[in-house]
Amino acid sequence: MDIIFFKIAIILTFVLFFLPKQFQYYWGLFLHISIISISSIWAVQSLFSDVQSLSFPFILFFGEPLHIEIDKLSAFFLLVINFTVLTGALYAKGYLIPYFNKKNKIELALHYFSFLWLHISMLLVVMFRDALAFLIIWELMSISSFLLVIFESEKKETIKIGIKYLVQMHIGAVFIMIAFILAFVRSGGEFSFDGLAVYFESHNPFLLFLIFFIGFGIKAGFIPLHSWLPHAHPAAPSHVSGVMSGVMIKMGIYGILRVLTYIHHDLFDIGLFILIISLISGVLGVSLAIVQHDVKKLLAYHSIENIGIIGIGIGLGVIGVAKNIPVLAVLGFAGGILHVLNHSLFKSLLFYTAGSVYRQTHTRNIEQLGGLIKKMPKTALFFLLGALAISGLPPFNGFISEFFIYAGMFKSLHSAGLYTDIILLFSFSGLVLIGGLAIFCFTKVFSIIFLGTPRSNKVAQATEVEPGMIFPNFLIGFMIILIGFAPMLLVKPLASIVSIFTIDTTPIQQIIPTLNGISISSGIFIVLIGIVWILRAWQQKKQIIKQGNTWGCGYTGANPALHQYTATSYADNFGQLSSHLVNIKKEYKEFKENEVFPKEKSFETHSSDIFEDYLILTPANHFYSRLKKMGVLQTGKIQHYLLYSLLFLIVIYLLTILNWI
Amino acid sequence: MLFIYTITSIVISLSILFAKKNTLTKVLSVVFIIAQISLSFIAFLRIGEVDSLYFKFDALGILLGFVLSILSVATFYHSTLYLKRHEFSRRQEAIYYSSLVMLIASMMNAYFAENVALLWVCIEATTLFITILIFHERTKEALEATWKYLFISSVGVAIAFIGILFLSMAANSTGITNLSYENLLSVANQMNTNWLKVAFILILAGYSVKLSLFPLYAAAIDAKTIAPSPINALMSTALVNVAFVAIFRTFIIISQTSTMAWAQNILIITGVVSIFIATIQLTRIQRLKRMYAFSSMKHVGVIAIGLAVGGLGYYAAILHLIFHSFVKASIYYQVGAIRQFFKTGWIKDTGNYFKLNPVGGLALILCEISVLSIPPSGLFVSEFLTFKAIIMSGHLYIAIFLFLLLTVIIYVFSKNTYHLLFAEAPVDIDYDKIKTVPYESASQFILLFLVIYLGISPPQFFTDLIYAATAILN
Amino acid sequence: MISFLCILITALFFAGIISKVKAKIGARKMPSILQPLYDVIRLFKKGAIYSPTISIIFKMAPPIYFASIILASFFIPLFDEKGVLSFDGDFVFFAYLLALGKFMMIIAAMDTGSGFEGMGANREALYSMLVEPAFFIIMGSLALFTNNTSFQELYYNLHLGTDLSLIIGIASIYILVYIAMVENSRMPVDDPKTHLELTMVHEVMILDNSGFDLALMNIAAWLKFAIYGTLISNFMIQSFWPLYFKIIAFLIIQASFASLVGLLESFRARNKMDKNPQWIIMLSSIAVIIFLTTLIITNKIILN
Amino acid sequence: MTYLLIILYAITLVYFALSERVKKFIWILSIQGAILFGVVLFSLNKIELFDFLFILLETILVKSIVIPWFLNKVRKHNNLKREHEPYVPVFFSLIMVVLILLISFVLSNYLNNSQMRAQYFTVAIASVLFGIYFIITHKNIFSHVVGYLIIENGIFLLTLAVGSVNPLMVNLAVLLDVFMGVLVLGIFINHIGDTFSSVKSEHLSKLKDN
Repeated sequence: MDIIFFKIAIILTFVLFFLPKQFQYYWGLFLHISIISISSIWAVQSLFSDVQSLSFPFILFFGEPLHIEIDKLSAFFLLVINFTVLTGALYAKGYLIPYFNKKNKIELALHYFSFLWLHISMLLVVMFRDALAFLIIWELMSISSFLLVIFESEKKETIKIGIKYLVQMHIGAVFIMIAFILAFVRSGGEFSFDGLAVYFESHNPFLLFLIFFIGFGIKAGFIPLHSWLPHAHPAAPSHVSGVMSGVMIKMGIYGILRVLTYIHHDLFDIGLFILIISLISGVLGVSLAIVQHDVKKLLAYHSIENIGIIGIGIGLGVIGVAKNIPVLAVLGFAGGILHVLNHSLFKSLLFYTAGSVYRQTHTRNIEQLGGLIKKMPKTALFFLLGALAISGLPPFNGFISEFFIYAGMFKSLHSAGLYTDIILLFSFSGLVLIGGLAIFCFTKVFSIIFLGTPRSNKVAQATEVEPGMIFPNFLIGFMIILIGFAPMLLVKPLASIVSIFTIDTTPIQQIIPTLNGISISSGIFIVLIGIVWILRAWQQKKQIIKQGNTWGCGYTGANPALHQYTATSYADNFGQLSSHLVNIKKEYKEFKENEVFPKEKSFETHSSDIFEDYLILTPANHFYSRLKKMGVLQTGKIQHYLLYSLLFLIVIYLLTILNWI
Repeated sequence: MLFIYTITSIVISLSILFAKKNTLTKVLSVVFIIAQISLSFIAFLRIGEVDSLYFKFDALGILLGFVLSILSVATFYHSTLYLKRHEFSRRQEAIYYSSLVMLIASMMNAYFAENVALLWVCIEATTLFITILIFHERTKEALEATWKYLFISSVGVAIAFIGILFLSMAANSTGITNLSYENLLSVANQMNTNWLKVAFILILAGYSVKLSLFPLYAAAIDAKTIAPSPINALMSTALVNVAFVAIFRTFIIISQTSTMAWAQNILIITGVVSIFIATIQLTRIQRLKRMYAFSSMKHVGVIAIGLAVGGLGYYAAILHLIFHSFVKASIYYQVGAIRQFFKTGWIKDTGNYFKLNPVGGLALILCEISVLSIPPSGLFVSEFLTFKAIIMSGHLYIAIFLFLLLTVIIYVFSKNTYHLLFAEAPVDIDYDKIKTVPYESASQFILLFLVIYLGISPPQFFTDLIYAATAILN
Repeated sequence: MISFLCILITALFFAGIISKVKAKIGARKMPSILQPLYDVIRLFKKGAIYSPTISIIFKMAPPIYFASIILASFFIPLFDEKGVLSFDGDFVFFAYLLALGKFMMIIAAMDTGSGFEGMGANREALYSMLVEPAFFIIMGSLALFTNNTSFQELYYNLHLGTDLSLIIGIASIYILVYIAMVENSRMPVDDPKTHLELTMVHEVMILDNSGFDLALMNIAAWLKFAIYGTLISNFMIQSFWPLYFKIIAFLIIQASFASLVGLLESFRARNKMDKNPQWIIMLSSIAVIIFLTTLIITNKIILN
Repeated sequence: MTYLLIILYAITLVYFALSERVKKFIWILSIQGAILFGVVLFSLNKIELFDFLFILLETILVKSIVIPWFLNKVRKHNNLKREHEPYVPVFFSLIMVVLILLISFVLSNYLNNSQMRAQYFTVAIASVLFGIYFIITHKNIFSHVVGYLIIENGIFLLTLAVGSVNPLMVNLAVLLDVFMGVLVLGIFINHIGDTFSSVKSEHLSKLKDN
């Protein structure tokens, strides 16, 4: 029954193009909410019932009815998608106000339309099993997100980035397609995900999984497949980047998980592969994030890092299954999957707040910001919340998922074999390192944007955004804190999801007391803070509170902004450590000896992504220029045109004579 | 039936040629369109019957006939727009319409022609009329384009004629004098394979000029750069289909013999080479229409490969042919609207089309997505099936090579299309001269949604027709 | 509960002992052992000065930092007395809690908008980030050794019987000492007694704190020392000893730890700033050796 | 008798390769027309009279009189004297002609069959190939037309070689002839001559990718 409404909602999206500007947003929101409510009902039904999966026919597809199937995994992703898209849609209203007059009716309609279709296609991606339908909807997702990315089409750069994005997405889709076809040809199962099972039973899964991994990994942004991500996220409007980084890249994770559900042997090397790639992505992602000056680019690199964390969880889970260590399997998968949810929460929160900053100051370069907490207190606090959460600090949700993974690793250390132990050693040291670097990065970005004194006059006219743009942050913040304080709520659903990958899910019951311990400790923590704060207030009430300038070594001449720390200088000592990874280029002139009255000097640093440079750009450009050199056939001379045919005939003649064809 | 149709169309075209009033021209065109559509319906109802001696209503013909009818409606509409935008003398307009009618009529004949020689004659006729239409704008460039096209296609047709000679020779050796496909098919396996090989290769090479397939693709590309956009729309769709019919029918004959494998290899070679050449040329194109011309070349290459690998490929090839017709036609209609904003066809002189003409821009985006065979376009489905067939037939490396090329094509297309859509507009647009209305783009939306619909859930009769067309092959 | 009290008590005298030892070695007149305590009490009586550039963050930070340290000390067991709070993997929580405190400290320092404090803050951030792995690897090896994941259980089941396991104990103590030094930004990494802001790490961060906030900071610093001291002492105290003996041992160990810090501070010179990172990473590599040793003990690597 | 004609035809091809003057092209074309007339006269007398006469007339009128005359008119109109330096030197073209004749011999052996008359076939193929070669090696579109007409004659000969049993083919070949002769020559050469004031194909290569 409700499927009818779902279909109707999908059809009604086309109405957008005929509506006048001012109604379009509300129409879009209405459709979003109706789709969300319908699909969430399905998800909840599937997730909290003990049936394996819901399944009902959706449309006629090549004569046969195309079923949509919602098992636990799909249900989980449905909920994540819906929540993030809801907040995104709410946030969009405020964010798009400045564009309302710049853009004409059709452009706006196209934007809302694409946003709706991004939502719909993501939902269907996790619900389709038929391979062809999956590919189609997968590409639809790429197209709609592409149209969203190029929203600010006035900028030449945006279009360039959009095209880069489109091409890379297409390459990913091609890999997935090849994988499906190969599985189909080699095994002759049905042409769908379920058909993969037939292949994997009889063949060594690694090769096919590798192809799938590349295909989905491009979407997910694993290093070195990530090079679209740091460009597309900054280019897109913030509600879009929030949704893209929050959930769209998770579709890659979904794909990988979905494929994993059909593999039941030779899992170890697959797990190891995922783990290694994920560790690299995590560490390099965050290292590259530290040296960025563009806040949204920085956040984009953090998405890569978090994808890495998710991957670590999944990889460990797979290894656990392979080595038959239930605790590692269960907690690994649980941690990874939970981190999908968590990352979608705090990453979208960070993007929304960063977007608000951008809307008020018209710059994404953090070197020009500073002291915004006085202008935009609410935004600042929500950004801080997001920063704490993404750094995996208690008592917020990021900590919980990382804790799952840690717990899995430490609990299984003793029972695991030698090689697994060494793998675990690297994993948890890597995870710790990632956490530390994340803290380093977010202390930097938060304090440079919001604290200290303004670094340019862009900050001066900034004001707090309207409540409409704050409200979604409240929703997300609530979720973040809820998960942080009451993680045990998630145990049951997580267990049911994990049961898809590993049969024995008892270990997750062991962790419940631990989670209770965490919540209690968090509670105590808050209480302690409260007590100390009250004491402090009580003490200061009796004392005189004076104001005095910041201590500047006694030098009080110039304004503090001058000798204030910048993002570059903050990142510098890390940059020195990892200069080869992030290759920072500095541009400046030395002072000469004879320079008595030095002229104005400037100092610039640029960092570039070595993977993008050497793995993607250089070969691509080389290939393209080669092709271009070859394109001289269209000379415009009749003689040449005829010559081709003559040569063709002669060549064929010879080949035939020589029996080569 | 076709005899009557042909006579009517000749009469109509002549009377348009000498008509004094525009209204009469309009009325006559409407009459012709009605005749056209009714013919395709009659053909559908009388499927499989032989008609006026040399013709036969077979599935492929019917499908392409329907495509042509749909396109001819749109083409007439856009021709009126095109002629409105430029000031031409009444005489020129009359010539335009009458030769358009004759072009459509001769193509329709070609679809149903059941005799090798007759088909050849029809194709020769299309050359004549399309030449007149290409020359319509009477500029230096038009003259050049026309000359090249005429000359090359005459040579091509001549080569094809030699091929037909060999075919007839092969037939004669089995005692057949009437060159109807029926007969040829019946004696196919007795024919001398060497003769068949030569015949096939020559027919392929000859008709490739119409199919805009390697080797004789080049002249058509230059012609499409100049021809009026509605004519482009027919030239790179219906005319391609004509040549496809010719080659397909020959291929069917071959398929009954031991030469099959050889012919398939030839087709694969031509297909891959065509796609490769299209790609390398696309990296250099600077005019909008050339880009689309080369993209047709790429699509025809895919079709050829689909035909070559067989199995699922046959179905995919015909599906691809039909979808490509709709998509490419709608693109050229849109190009007609674009041309009035920008003085020249050079991409660098265009820009910001999406702001200048939002609805058209939307249509163009949809066109671009569809022609790049990205979902939801039906072309994705057909291309996907083709690749499936390629890989199933064991040519994985060809598939990968093609994927590489297609990626490049996507890059080039996006680069140029989005330059046209979003780059800052050239200064010299005189807005008062532009008469564009949103519902001009309606035809494109209809065609493209038709492609999407047929791609996602094709109706029964449609698939049945395609299967019927390819039935003899497997 | 006992453990918490012990930590609290020892913490009060820690700074005193350190400075006493240093003064002794420096042949200076030694202040009372309670001198730091007096300072703090005086601070509690004082008002505060705030820069106009600062925001709520600066005021929030010290309480949160203090609370995080207190809570951290709740997890620390003392021999078989478990801590106030204890659950599986609580050392992860412990570590991240300290990190949270540090996070707040750093952004508070940045909040003042002073170049020096920024410098200190970012050094602090880098060093504490680099030192984290060492701690986790040690805990990992203990978990591998004892098949437990909470402080309490770890120490309870830690029987350093064989000579190999003794190596583990010693090495762990060595590393924990240095981790404590880094965490409190003491000698080889940072010289608290320096007078040049450019070379400070921790001291410069709290330049603008005054009154109550500063007091909290100082107490937190002592607590941190005491916590690590407790962790160290747990390696030495054997569970079969009688309780009074344990407590005495504990106090002795804490005192000796404090005096050890004093000794280090007076004899060792501060590292060059840009040498600090690799020095800290050295700790992690030693920790890895411990891990491997543990693998040998648990017969996962068979050496013969 | 027919052998003699065939050999004569082959020799005309050699002359084409040899000559550089446009006037000479026209002459040779008309000679070819005459030869074809002879060939038809001697070989094609089995078919019924009407067709026979029609073809005879076509050859003698169209091939050897009308088209050459027309070409000549065009030549005067654009006062063409000599083919400006062709792409390849003459003696190379001569070698090519010989090669082409050899190839066509090989081909006719490869495809030998009782149905066809090998001697016609060889020369016909040679003529077609040479026509294409001729077009490729000349810059002047006037010469392109000549080359095309050579192909035409070759095809006509080919029809005689293979299609003797069904005159339909021959008639089609004739139709091709007339169509091309009238349309191409009649309309375009004049147009182009007027528009570009020369018939060098360099003027006709604006449409290209560069």
